[in-house]
Amino acid sequence: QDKKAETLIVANETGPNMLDIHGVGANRPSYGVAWLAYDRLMTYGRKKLANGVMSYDFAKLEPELAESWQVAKDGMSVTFKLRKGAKFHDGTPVTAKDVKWSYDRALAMGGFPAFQMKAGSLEKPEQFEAIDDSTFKVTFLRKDKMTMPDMAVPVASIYNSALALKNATKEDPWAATWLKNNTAGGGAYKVASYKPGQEIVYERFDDWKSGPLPKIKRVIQREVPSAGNRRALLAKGDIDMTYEMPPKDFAEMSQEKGNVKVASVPAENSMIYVGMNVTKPPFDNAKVRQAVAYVLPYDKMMQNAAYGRGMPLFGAKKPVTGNDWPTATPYVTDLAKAKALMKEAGMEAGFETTLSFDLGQGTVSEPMAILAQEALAQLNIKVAINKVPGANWRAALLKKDMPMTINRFGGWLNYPEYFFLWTYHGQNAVFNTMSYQNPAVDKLVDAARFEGDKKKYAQDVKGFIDIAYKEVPRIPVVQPMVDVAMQKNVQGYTYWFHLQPDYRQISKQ
Amino acid sequence: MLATILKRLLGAIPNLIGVIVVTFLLTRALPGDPAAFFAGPAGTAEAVEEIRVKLGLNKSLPEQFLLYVRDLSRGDWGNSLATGQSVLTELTTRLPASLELTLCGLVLAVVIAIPLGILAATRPGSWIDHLCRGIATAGVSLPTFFTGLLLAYIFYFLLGWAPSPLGRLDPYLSSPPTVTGFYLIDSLLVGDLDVFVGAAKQLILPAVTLALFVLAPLARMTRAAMLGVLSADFIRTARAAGLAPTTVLFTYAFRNALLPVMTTLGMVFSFLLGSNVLVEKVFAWPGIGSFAIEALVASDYAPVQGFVLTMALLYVFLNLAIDIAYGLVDPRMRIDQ
Amino acid sequence: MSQLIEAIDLVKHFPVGKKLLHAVDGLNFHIDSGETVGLVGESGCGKSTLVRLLTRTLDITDGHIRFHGNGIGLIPARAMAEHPLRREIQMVFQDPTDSLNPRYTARDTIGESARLLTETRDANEIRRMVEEAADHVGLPRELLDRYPHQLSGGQKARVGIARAIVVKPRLLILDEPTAALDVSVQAVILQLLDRLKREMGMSFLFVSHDLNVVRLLCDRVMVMYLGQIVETGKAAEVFARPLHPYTRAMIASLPGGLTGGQASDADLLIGGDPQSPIDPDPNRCRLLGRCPRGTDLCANSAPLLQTWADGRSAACHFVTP
Amino acid sequence: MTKATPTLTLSPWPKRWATLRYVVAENPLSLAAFLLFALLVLLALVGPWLAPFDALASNVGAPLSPPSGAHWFGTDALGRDILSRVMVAARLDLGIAVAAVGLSCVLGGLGGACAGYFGGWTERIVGRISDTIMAFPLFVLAMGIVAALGNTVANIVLATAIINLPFYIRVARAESAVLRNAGFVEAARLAGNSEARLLFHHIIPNILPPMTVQISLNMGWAILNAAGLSFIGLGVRPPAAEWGIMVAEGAQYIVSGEWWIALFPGAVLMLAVFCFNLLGDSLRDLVDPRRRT
Amino acid sequence: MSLLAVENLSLEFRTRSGIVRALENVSLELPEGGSLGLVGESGSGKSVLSFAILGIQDAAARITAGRIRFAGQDLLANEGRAMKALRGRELAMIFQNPRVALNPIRQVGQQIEDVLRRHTDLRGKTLRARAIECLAEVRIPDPERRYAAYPFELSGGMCQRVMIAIALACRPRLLIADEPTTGLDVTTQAAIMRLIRDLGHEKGMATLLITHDLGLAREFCDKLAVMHAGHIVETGPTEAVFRTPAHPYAAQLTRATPVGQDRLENLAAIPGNLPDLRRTDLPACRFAERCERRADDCAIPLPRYEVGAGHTAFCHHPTRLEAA
Ligand SMILES: Nc1ncnc2c1ncn2[C@@H]1O[C@H](COP(=O)(O)OP(=O)(O)OP(=O)(O)O)[C@@H](O)[C@H]1O
Ligand SMILES: Nc1ncnc2c1ncn2[C@@H]1O[C@H](COP(=O)(O)OP(=O)(O)OP(=O)(O)O)[C@@H](O)[C@H]1O
Ligand SMILES: [Mg+2]
Ligand SMILES: [Mg+2]
Repeated sequence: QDKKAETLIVANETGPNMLDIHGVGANRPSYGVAWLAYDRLMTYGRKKLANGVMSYDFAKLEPELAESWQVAKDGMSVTFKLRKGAKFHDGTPVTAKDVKWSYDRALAMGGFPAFQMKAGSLEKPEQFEAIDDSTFKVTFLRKDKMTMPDMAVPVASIYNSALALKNATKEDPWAATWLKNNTAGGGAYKVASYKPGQEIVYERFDDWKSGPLPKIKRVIQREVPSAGNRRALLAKGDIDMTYEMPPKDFAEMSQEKGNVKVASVPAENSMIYVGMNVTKPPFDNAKVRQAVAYVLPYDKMMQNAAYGRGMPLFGAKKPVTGNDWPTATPYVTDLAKAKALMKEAGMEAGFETTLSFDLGQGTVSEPMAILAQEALAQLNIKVAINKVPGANWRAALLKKDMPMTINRFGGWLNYPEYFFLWTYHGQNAVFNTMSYQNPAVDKLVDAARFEGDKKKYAQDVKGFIDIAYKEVPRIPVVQPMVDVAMQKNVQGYTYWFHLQPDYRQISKQ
Repeated sequence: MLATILKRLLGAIPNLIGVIVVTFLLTRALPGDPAAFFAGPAGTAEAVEEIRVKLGLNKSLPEQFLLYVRDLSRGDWGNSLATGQSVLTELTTRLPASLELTLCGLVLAVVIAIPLGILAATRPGSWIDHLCRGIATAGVSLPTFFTGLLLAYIFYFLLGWAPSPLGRLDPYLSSPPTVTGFYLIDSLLVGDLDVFVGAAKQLILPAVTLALFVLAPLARMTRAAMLGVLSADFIRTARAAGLAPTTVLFTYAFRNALLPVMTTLGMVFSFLLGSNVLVEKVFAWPGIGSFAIEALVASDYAPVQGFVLTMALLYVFLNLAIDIAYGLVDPRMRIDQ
Repeated sequence: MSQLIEAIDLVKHFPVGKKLLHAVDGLNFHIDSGETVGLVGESGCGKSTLVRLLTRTLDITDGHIRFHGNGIGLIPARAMAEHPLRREIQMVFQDPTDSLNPRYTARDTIGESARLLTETRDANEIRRMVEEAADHVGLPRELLDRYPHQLSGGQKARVGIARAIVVKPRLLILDEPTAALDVSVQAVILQLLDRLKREMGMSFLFVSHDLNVVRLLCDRVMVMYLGQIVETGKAAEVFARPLHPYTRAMIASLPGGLTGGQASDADLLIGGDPQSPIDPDPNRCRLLGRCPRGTDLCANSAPLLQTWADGRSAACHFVTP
Repeated sequence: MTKATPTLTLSPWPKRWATLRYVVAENPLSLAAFLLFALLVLLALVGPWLAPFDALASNVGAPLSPPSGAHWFGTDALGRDILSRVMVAARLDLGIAVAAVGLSCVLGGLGGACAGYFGGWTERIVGRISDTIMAFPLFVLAMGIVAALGNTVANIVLATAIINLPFYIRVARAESAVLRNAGFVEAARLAGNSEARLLFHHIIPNILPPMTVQISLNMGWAILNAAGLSFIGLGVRPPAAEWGIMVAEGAQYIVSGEWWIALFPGAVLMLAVFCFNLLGDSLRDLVDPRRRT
Repeated sequence: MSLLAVENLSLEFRTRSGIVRALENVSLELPEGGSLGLVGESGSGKSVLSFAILGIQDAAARITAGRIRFAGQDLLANEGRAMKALRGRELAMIFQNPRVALNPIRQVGQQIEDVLRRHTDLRGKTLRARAIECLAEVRIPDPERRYAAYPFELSGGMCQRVMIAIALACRPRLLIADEPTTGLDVTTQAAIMRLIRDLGHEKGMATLLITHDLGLAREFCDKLAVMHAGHIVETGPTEAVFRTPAHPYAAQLTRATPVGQDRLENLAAIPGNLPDLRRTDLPACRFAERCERRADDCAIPLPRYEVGAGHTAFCHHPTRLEAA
């Protein structure tokens, strides 16, 4: 009985594909491994949301491995004091050398970790300095409000450099191969067993010093791809927790009077949208895009695709303020307006196009696509629907040749300019699925990034949002929910921006 | 004997080469781009191009093929993109799960289908005959994934008879030390009955799902073969010699009917191996089938190639085994003749 | 009489693994125009193989076949279908059911032969030919539009014969044409063949197990044993006074003998099984081991086929005319 | 005396009607199968006109409504009438099955017949092709083809045809290897038939009956195959109605209690496959003379 | 007393397409140690009759009337239990086409042992020794080696000998041979027939020889029974039936056989085919429709016509009448 109370069984659609978040091709669930098996210098605070769900607090940084830190007077560096007695799982004490090695590694591995570091202006190894065993200093390149928060994200995990180096080779100085299947961390949980594609088992690290000792001693996280089965498992009490279910299931489970409860939080900085590639005529014509924005059946999409699980991003009554994000567009379903716009664009006769979406997101995107297809037919736009298998989605996006897409995007760092940098900026990143380019937007986004003044900042934000919503290369539809379903006796769930579960706060009654 | 086996294996090489070439071409035609995958969510076009060069994907197809074959011959089956793991280790750790499931399904099917077929053949045209045919055909008429989901829903969710479809073992039990990789066998080897029972329980639903699907061909073949044999002249001889009906039915008729049934068995087995990909997906079974599906949908070359190659090798060995078994039963087919 | 077809040192070997099966091993014989020759011999002695060589559906290993003086032995079997001589050699098969395409009506079957082997393309002309042939073999015209399974054994046999004779071949080969027929119809078919032989002036090569039938139908017989001819001669003479031990054993084995009554001399019977036709020893009599008279001589030299003045020949060391 | 009929005589139609009647009378299941088959064909022909609703039109007012007088089979998540979708899908499903099976039957039959009849290198090449295909896990091969070429209906047909190929090759090869030695082939050769003519006029028409059996069995399999592809997301594109995809989509609603979404298409799919399988069995009885008394 | 007596046996097959009256009112007698030839064209019911005697007829067959007595016992009594006990021990049968009549995947020695094990108490070494003895009895050279042979390794004649060995293993009193030599060479055929005859004489075994080769029957049997369409139309001592056939069918059958004829023209053919035994309007004489001597009275039940001592025919218009 005790054993059951201290064991948490979680079933998910997919599990981590490796244990190293710096690894090439690490998937989302592997962020969860980094979060649990490794510590960071700092972590975010926690707060209770209006609906009673705990959430991380973006505004507050709290100590984790670092006991304290001091930002220099000029604001151009920070010095961390490491926690005394903090140990890695193998018993080696954590030193500033490990921290430096870890940060260097994040940069050196290239790809995603390096990119994430750069988002916080952490770009050069020279910035990181181990002063002594317990003192670590980071020099800033520029004043960037994202620098400090960026050191609390999973990528900035601290590795046991001695252990890792023992398993490094000449060709592989960062022990990338070994760390794929092994951890060298000091986080609250040790990885007890890892079978890729099957399960990962965590065991509590009883010597953990960076926070209150977790209640749950053992976590078994299995992969159960079938959502239906997961719901059944939860309903039967065979698992304690699951996420990534179709919104319909969450909607129903939250209504049911059973042993299951659902915790929901609107995903920060995130939206599901219909994008139109502005390089593909006739979507190069803003009128056509607006027509599409006026014809989409928003309410139906909300009801029949998202099952009400999310915040509508359409039909705003008030103008954009620039203070909150994501914010709704003024568009509503208005066929007459749409037709008029099409006429103005000279496209009354309609055209043919293809609407693509990621099969992995099919539960929501497919009904949306079908509803969109039906609605667009009213404008004589014949839409063919193209499902792209999950793993090909990235490649498909990269090619930038899909005329119309349904997609979702969320940014870790909860700033609108961060979102826009990815999605509207002329640097044309992958997630600028519309290939949208507008120097005015670029200027405003760049300005907002390093803007210190609150008011000016809000003006910049309002500026680029207004342009984006008027030109409407992407039509925001809904800000999705992050839902987790669990047994009623599971307490302490916290929402994190990386969306992975944090078992450290969880307990069973 | 050994020489003939060797010869048979050599004879399979052109097929394997064919399989390798076709798989190679097929995987290269997959729409995904591993370079884009590696580049991660933030990869820029330049970064992707860089990775492409690093992976050798910018080389011409024939060059890539030669490299692939060279690696293969060195025992390097490549790494999976999605899991980052070596394909060979993945396959070897997952293969026992698939084989255990498939064999259980097959044994189950055989245990049901063959008596059913014999029964039907001894009373052709009777209601038993029709019933057997009806049941068997119904089984093969449902898509396996649907049968699986339905069984899980009924027997697990509604009735609570079956254990949770959570993979090979209840989460509270720990897997036995790996010897064969078959939980049923490994648990017995260490004398852990709890694990044995647990593993057996987990096997029931997926095995039944698989068995249902191949009941029909087996029962049908058994019936037809038995009917054919029972009307053969030598059965009349046996009956005229006054042999006991059971002797006639089993020693004489069934052993002869076994020959076509064995051929079907081989086909069914390879069929099962192929179609359990769906069942594995439904029951969260950590086998090579579910692995292959993920990989294929993810355009993950190496695992797909590795999987297909494994299956082809299995197929070759399976056929060899059947030929040898055939020789054991039928002196006319002795392999060294 | 002139020689219609002639075989010279005709050889056919089948590869069996690394060895050779000597199915037909150096045959020399001829069939004259208008002559009916019977070919008898044990099962597996190469009768059907010889027939297939003569009909040119099987490539020969060695030797020659002359048809009216034209060498036809070298025409590849696959090319024979288009050869002008194709129509000259026709054949009636053993099993009337097996030899009819189940999806062809009798008319189709007979007509196909007529159409492909003659220059005629005129449907009416072919129709006439088919009906004429049917009349010849006594097949009622109303049966022409039936499928094989709608015909009785005797009727099927008639269709098979009609197909062969519709092109008026000069040599008709019959491979056990009555073996699959019931006694009750066998007689009719035999009489039909006898009549055709007289009316149409064809040469017959008649292969049979049944010595009684050969005796009644044939002018001359050839006896084969393990790929070789061991005895030939006028039918009446051979049956009256067989020379070769094998022929004698065969005749002695006939139930009721040739003339009815009790079997003849039991001493002449031979037992055992024939030797293997695979790579036989060329210097050894092939009957050795079964022959009541076998001696050392037979083990060391194979007897040659000797011919005597009265047209009889035999291959045995101990036979004198 | 000898009753040596070749194992595969196909008697012409008049007689076959009688046998058909006999087979049907002997086996009540066969009768059901024949009736069902007729119904399916009818559905495929006129289904779209008979359907009470537009199969593609969403009705968000009534999503997930259980079977009722208006919607006999209920509606799906977008309020589309499942009965209509099931009816309309018949054409696509049967179309896929017929096209796939037809393609593999023609190619496999021809290849197999040549292999069996000519033997030699033809047989070796065809045999190799067939063995190589067989060495693949077939469903995965189909997946691979569709994944590589794109999930259009044409590619699904192609993939299904390819994985069915070995079965036809096998049947055709075995049958024509037997027929090659049949008396009537030899007789036809003497009647002046060239090799090609022999193949097309004498061999192939006579291997059709056993092929028919295979066709019928494979039709069911083809439908299942398409369904399996749908399950992993490689099936026909939405919003087209197809049984397999409807089952696959409906599967996620089973646990939450909306059983009708998967059940009805599943039941129809099963009936169709069931029907083809039974039909195959009956045809086998019809074709196999041993079963004829 | 006769060893085997079939009395007024009628048998029919129930098929979907109607009832096949395969045997009607068939009576036969075979004395101890005697030999009876059963002749008739294909489909006349010879095999069905022999199967009925052994009780191995098809499941669709029903015996509707008559009795089969063997050594005084009624074989059909108690649902044929008596027959089951005797089958293979007292009654044995060999078949046409010996190659396919033996289990292809069992060593021939074992097949003999199966029978011996079933009917005797022999086990182990003695069983094997006896099996080898059986092979030797049928003059198979080198029986120890042949014990382990499979049928496909033996020639047709050898297979037939093995069949005979199986049949004779338990020293039956009656051997039924259903066309034992069809498909064999004349020389082999003669050897097999002599073997059967000699063993029959040696062991005092009665033989029922089924054949459509009248020559064979004439040479090997003391008595002859001629069957046509499920009827026995004539029985009698062999020579009597051959010399003075009374039933027109028997007469035509003897004349259709080339044995002993010297001119083709003398061969007679029997017109028409066997009637369809499913017909409900079969005339009493099933030969009537093919018979040139047919008259109106052929439709009424047949008289038994005693041609001579033990020579009987069933016909309204026997040929003998006119000759007399
Ligand atoms: N295609 C072949 N390949 C190999 N061996 C063959 C082939 N055809 C015939 N033989 C062998 O050649 C020999 C002669 O066969 P053939 O059919 O000519 O005999 P047959 O005298 O016609 O016999 P039967 O009287 O049984 O018809 C046999 O041993 C047979 O096995
Ligand atoms: N199982 C059966 N069902 C229906 N009819 C049958 C069955 N077995 C035999 N018959 C019929 O019984 C009749 C006698 O058959 P049987 O086999 O005894 O003939 P036969 O004299 O032995 O002929 P053959 O010389 O060809 O062996 C035939 O008309 C046959 O069609
Ligand atoms: Mg022959
Ligand atoms: Mg018979």
